[in-house]
Amino acid sequence: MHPGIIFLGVIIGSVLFHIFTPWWWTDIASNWGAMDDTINLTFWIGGGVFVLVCLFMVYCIFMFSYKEGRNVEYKPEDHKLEKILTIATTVGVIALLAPGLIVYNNYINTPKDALQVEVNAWQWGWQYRLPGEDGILGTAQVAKITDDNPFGINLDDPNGKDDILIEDDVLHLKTNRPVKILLRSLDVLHNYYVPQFRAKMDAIPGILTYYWFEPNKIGEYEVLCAEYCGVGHYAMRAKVIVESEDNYQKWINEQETFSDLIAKQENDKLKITIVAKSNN
Amino acid sequence: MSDEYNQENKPLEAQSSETMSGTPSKDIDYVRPAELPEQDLYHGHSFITKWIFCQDAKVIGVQYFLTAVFTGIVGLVLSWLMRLQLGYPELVPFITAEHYYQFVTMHGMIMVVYFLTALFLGGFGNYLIPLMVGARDMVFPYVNMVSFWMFFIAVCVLMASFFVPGGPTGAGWTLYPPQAILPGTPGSNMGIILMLVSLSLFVIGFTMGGLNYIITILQARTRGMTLMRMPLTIWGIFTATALAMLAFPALLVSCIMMTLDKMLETSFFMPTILQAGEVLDYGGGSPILFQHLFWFFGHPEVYIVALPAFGIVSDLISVHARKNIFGYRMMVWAIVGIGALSFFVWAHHMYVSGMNPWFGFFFATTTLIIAVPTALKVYNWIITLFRANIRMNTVMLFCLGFIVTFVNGGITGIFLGNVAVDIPLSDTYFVIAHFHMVMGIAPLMVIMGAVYHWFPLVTGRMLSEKLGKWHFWFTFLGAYSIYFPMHYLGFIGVPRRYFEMYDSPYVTSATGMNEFITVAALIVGFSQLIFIYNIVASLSIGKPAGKNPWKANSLEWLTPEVPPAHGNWGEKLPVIHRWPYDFNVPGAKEDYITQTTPPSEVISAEVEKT
Amino acid sequence: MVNKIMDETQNKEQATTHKIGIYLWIWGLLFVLSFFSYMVDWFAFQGLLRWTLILIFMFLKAGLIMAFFMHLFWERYALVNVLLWPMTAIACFIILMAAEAKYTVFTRLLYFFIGG
Amino acid sequence: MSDNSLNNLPGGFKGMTHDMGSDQTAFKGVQWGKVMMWIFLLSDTFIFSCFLISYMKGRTSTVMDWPNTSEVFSLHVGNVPVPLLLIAIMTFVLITSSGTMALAVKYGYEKNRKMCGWLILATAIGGLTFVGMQVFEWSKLIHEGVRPWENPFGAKQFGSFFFMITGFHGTHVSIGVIFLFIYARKVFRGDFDNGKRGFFTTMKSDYVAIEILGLYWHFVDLVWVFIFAFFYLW
Ligand code: HEA
Ligand code: HEA
Ligand code: CUA
Ligand SMILES: [Cu+2]
Repeated sequence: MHPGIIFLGVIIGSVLFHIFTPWWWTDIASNWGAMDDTINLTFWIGGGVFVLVCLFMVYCIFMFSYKEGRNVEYKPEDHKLEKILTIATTVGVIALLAPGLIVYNNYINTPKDALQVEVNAWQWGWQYRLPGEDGILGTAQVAKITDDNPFGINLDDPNGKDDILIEDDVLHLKTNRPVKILLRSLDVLHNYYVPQFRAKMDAIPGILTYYWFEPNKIGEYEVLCAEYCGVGHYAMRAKVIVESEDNYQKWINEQETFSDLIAKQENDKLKITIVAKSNN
Repeated sequence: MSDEYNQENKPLEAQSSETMSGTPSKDIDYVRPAELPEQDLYHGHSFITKWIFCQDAKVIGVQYFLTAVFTGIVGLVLSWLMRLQLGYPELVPFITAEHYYQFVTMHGMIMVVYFLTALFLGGFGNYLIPLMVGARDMVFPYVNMVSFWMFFIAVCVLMASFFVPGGPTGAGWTLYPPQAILPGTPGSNMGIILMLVSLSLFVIGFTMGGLNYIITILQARTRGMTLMRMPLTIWGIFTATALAMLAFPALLVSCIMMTLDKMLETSFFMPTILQAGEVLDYGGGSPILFQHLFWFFGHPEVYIVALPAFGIVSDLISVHARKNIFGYRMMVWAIVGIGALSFFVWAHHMYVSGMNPWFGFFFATTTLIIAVPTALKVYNWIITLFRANIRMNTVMLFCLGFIVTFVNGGITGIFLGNVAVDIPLSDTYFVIAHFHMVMGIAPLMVIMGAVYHWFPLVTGRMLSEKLGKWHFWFTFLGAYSIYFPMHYLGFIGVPRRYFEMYDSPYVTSATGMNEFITVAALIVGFSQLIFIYNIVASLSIGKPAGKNPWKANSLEWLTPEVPPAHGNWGEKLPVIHRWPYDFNVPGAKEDYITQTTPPSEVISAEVEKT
Repeated sequence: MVNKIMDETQNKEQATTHKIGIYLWIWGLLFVLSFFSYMVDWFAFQGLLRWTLILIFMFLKAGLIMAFFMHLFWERYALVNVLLWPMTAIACFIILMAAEAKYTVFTRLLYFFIGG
Repeated sequence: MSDNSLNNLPGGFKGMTHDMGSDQTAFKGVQWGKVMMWIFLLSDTFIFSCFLISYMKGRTSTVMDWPNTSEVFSLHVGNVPVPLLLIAIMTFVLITSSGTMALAVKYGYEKNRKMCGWLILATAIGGLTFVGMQVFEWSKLIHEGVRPWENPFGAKQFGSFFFMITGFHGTHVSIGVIFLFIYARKVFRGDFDNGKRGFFTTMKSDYVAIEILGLYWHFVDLVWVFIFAFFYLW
C-alpha cells in the first residue's frame, strides 16, 4: 500500500474526529463566550492550514515518488512565492491575534460594579472572604494569621471588621453580576479554575492576583485546582453555586462577619475564664 | 611522545598546495588559501584514551548518544507508569500520588534536558559538526571530553536521586517554588537538591561542549565552506547551541538561588508562608521571579530541542527527495530569527501566573510573530517535495511524520500563544498534547530518521528497511493516536498533573479515552524494541553500506575511510566548491554533485552560484 | 606565498600590541571615573541626578574596559556584533522585570497594608 | 593573492559582511581560544545579569526597608564614619590590577618575558588583596548580624543577595588569581616562548593565552563596575 494513503487517512481521520468527537468543552456559564469564539476562529484558520499543508504533502508523495530518471525541478529560490507566503501567514497571524488581544483587554479590566470575592488557597483547600456592607475588603497578611484570625486580617484596618468570612469550600455567587476574584495563597501556588467559567488565574503567596467573570447560568460547578501544588493537588476541589439574587441574599445573611467572629471568640474566652474561675 | 600528535604543526602549505598547482581550471576552481595551520591532535593509544577518556569528537558523540538514549528509556518507562495510573487507576498498587508526581517530574526533566538536548547537541552535534564543516575534530578536544564526563556525572546524580530517602523530587519539571522545597511535595529534601545539583553540572558540562560546537563552526571550517554553504543541520545545531549558551545561565542562576533557599533558608523565591499553622522563617521573596528566570531559560530550551530537528530534517528531506532544499537562505534566516525571537517570548508560559497583566499583550504579539518564520520553514519543506523524486524509504517516512506532527503541534501552539485562548486551556491536557506533539514526537521522528540515515556512516552497515517501516508506522500512528485525542481532554478542562481524575462529571466522561491512550502508549513504547533490535542486529548482520550509500552531497559522507577515522580527512582537508544541495542539477551526469566537486568537473551543469 | 601569509599573520600579531600610552590613559581615566562615582555617594546626590550620574559613569567605565583593555575596539566588527546584540535580550529582561517588580510591590502595598 | 590576506581586509561593517560571507573563519585572525573566552564571557554576562536582575526585582518588590548601603558599608576613620570607604579601596585595587594585566598582555605579545611575568604577578597580588578585603567586609557584616537568611537592618533579601552576588564574583576573582599564579609561573619558565604542551590539554602554549587570561580578568573587573553601581551606590 502506498504510504500516502495512510497519511491521507490520518488527515481525514483527524478532521472526522474533530467533527464527531463526543469530547468537547463544557457548556459555558459565564460571559467569556468571546474566548470560545477566538478558539473557534483559531480552529478554522489553524485547522485549515493544517489540512492544506498536509494535503499538499500527500499530493507530493503520490505524484513524485521515486522513478529512475524523473524530471526534477531545480529551483533553489523563488522570491515571489516566498513573499506571498510570508504575507499570507502574517495576515493569518494578525487575524488571530487582533481578536485575541481585544478579549484579553476585557479580561484584565474589571468592570467597576464587580463584586469582590477573595479566595484563600492553602494546601489543600479553599476558603473565601467577601466584603461586608462597605463593599471593601480589609487588608490582610499571611503573617497575621492565627487561630482567632484565620484570614490574617489587619486588626487596625476598619474595612476588615465587616468582612464576611466563609471557612468552607462552597462559594455562592449571584447570576448576572460580575465578580472580581481576588486570589491569595497562604503557602504555595494554586489556581482557582472552573472549566465552565473559562477564566483562571494562579494564586501566589506574597502577592495578590485577580480575574473577573460574570456567571450567567444558575447551577453548581466544580472548582479544580489548576496549578500544581504538591501531593494533594488533584484532590483540591471546591464548589461554586451560582444562584438567583434572593437565594444569594439568604445565604449571605447566614454568614459570619469578622466582628462576629471576634465577638464570639471574646465570648468563648470569657466563658473559659468563667469556667476556670468557677472551678477554683 | 611525539607520535601521539600529528607531525609538529604542519605549515599552511599542506592545505593550500591545491591552488598553487597550475592547472588550466585554476580560475573557476579557485578557493582561497588556508588561513589556519593544521590542527594539532592528540591520538590515544590505550583503550582508556581511545574509548573512555577519548578526545575524538565522533567517539564523544556516540558516548553522548548512548547515555542520552539510556536516560530516554528511563523516561519512557516512567511515562508507562504514569499512563498506567491515568488509564487504569489502582491497577498498579505501588503508584501512590507521591510516586506519580515523582514520575511526572523525572519524566519531563529527563526527556527535555537529559534526553533531547544531550542527544541533539551532544550526540549529533559532536558527531556531525567536525565532519560537516570539514574540520579534523572539535577545536578543543580535551574540553570536549570533559564536557561528556560532566554530563555523565550529572546523569549519575540525577539517577541517584531515585535512591535517596524521600525519592526524587516531585515538583514538576518546572520546579516552581515555593512548593518545590516545601514538605507538601515529594522529594523536597534530598530529591530536589540532587536535581538542582545535577542541573548545574549539566549546565557546566554543556557550556564546555557548547563552546566547542560554536567555535568549531565559526572558526574551523575548511576552505570554501562559507556560512551559507553549511548544511542546515549545522545551522540548526549552531543556533541551538548559541541559544543554550545564553539560556542556561538563567537556569543556573535559578538553581543556585533555589539551592540557597532550600539549604540556607534565604528568601529569594519565598514569601511569608504558613505551613501546618506555623509561619515559616521565610519572607519577602517572589515566586514569580523564579518563573521568569525559569522560562527565560525554558522557552529557548524548547527551541534548543526543535532547531536541530528543523535542520536535520531539512537535510534528510533534501537528500531523499533528490531535490535541493527550497529557499535555503530563507531557511537559514528563519532558524536564526526563531532563535533570536525565542528570547522575547518566555512569559507566554505565564499568562495565568499572576504576573503583571499588561505583559500579556507584549508576549502574545511576540509569540505569534515567531509563527511566521516557523511557517516559512514548514512551507519550504513541503515545497521541497513538490516536483521532486521522493524515495519512500524509512528516513523519508520519518520526515513526513515529522511534518504532520509538527504542523499539528505548532498550530496548537498558536492556540496557546494567543493569550485569550490560553486562559481556558492553560494547565490542561491541551498543553500536554501540544508539547508532546511538537516536542515529544516531532523531534523524536527526526532523531529516528537521522539514526536510519547516519547509521551507515557511523557503523558502516545499513539498518533493515523492513523493520524500519514497521517501526515507523507503529511509532507514528501510535503516537499520533496518543496525542491527537488528548487535546480534547484539555477542552473538557481536565487539568494536567492530576494523579487521579475520578469523580468530576466532565472528567469521568474521559475514562474511555484515557484507557485508549494508555494502551496506545504501551504499544508505541514496546514498538521501540523493533528499533533497538534493528540497531543491535544490524551491527553484525546489516548490509555493508559502502561509501555514500544515499548519494548525499554533504561532507560527512566524503571521508577517505568509512566510518571516518580519527582526524576525519586523512592527508588533506577537503576543499568545498558548492552548497550541499545540488541534486538533480540540469545538465549534470548524475543526480547529485558533492560539495567537493570542483566546477571544472561539472562544466555542463547549470548550477546556481552559492 | 605561504611565507607571505605567515608573515602577515605575524604582522597581525604585532598589530595587537599597542602603544603603552593608551593603556596608561585608560587606566587613569578609570581611576578618575571611579572617583567620580564614589563622589556621587559622598555628596549624597539623590533621585534622578544620582541615577543618571551612576549610570553614566558605570557605562563609561564598562565601555573603556571593554573597548581598550579587552581590545574590543581593535577586534573585527563581526565579533563585536556577535557579542553585543545578545544584550538586547538582557535589556528586554531588565525592562520587563522592572515593570514586574513595580507591579508586585504595588499589589503588596495595596492589599497587605494600605487597603483600597 | 594579497587581496585575501589578513592585513588588507576591510574594516567596520563592510568587514563584517566580508567576514561573515567568507570561508573558514567568521572572525578573521582571531584565535580559537580567544573566541572561546569571549563566548564564555558572553554566557557569564548572562549569569551575572540574571543575578543582578533578580536583585533588582527582589529589592524593588520588597516592602521592608532596604538598608542604606553607604552607612552599612562605611568604615570608621578615627571616629568619623566614611561611607563606602572599603568598597572604594576595593574598586581602586581591582582597577589597578586590571591595568597591570593589560600591560602584561602587551608585554606578552612583545615577548618581553620578565615584564610580562612580573605584571601578571602584580595582577595576582591585586586580586588577592581584593579577595582579602572582601573577606574582611564579609566578616564585618556577619559580625553585625547580617546573614544570608536574616538581616537586622531590614529586608532579608539584602543579606541573601549581598552574599550571593559578591560571593559569586569573589569566586570568579579567586579562580582568576589561581590561574594568574599558574600563568606567571609558566611565563617565567618560558613555556610560551618554546611552545611547551599543556599538562592537561596537551595543547601548545602560546602568548595568546595571556591575552585570554587578560580577557577573563578584565571581565571580572567589568562585573565589579556593575556590582559597585547597583549594589553599593543604589
Ligand atoms: C519543541 C518544543 C516546542 C516547540 C517547537 C513549541 C512551539 C510553540 N509553542 Fe510550545 N511548549 C513546549 C514546547 C514547544 N513549543 C513545551 C514543552 C511546553 C510546556 C511546558 C510546560 O508547561 O511544562 C509548551 C507550552 C507552550 C505554551 C504555554 C501553555 C501554557 O502553559 O499555558 C505556549 C503559549 O503560548 C506555547 C506556544 C508555542 C508556540 C506559539 C509555538 C510556535 O513556535 C509554533 C510555530 C509553528 C506553527 C505555527 C506551525 C507551522 C505553521 C504553519 C503551517 C503556518 C500557518 C499558521 C498560521 C497562520 C497560524 N507553548
Ligand atoms: C521530549 C519530551 C517528551 C517525550 C518524548 C515524552 C514522551 C511521553 N510522554 Fe511526556 N512529558 C514531557 C515530555 C516528554 N514526554 C514533559 C516535559 C512533561 C511535563 C512534565 C510535568 O508536567 O512536569 C510530560 C508529561 C507527560 C504527561 C502528563 C502527566 C501529568 O500532567 O499528569 C503524560 C501523560 O500521559 C505523558 C505521557 C507521555 C508518553 C505516553 C510518552 C511516550 O511514551 C510517547 C511515545 C514514545 C516514543 C514514541 C518513543 C520514545 C523513545 C525513546 C524515549 C528512546 C528510544 C530512542 C532510541 C533508541 C534512539 N507525559
Ligand atoms: Cu492547589 Cu493545585
Ligand atoms: Cu514557550
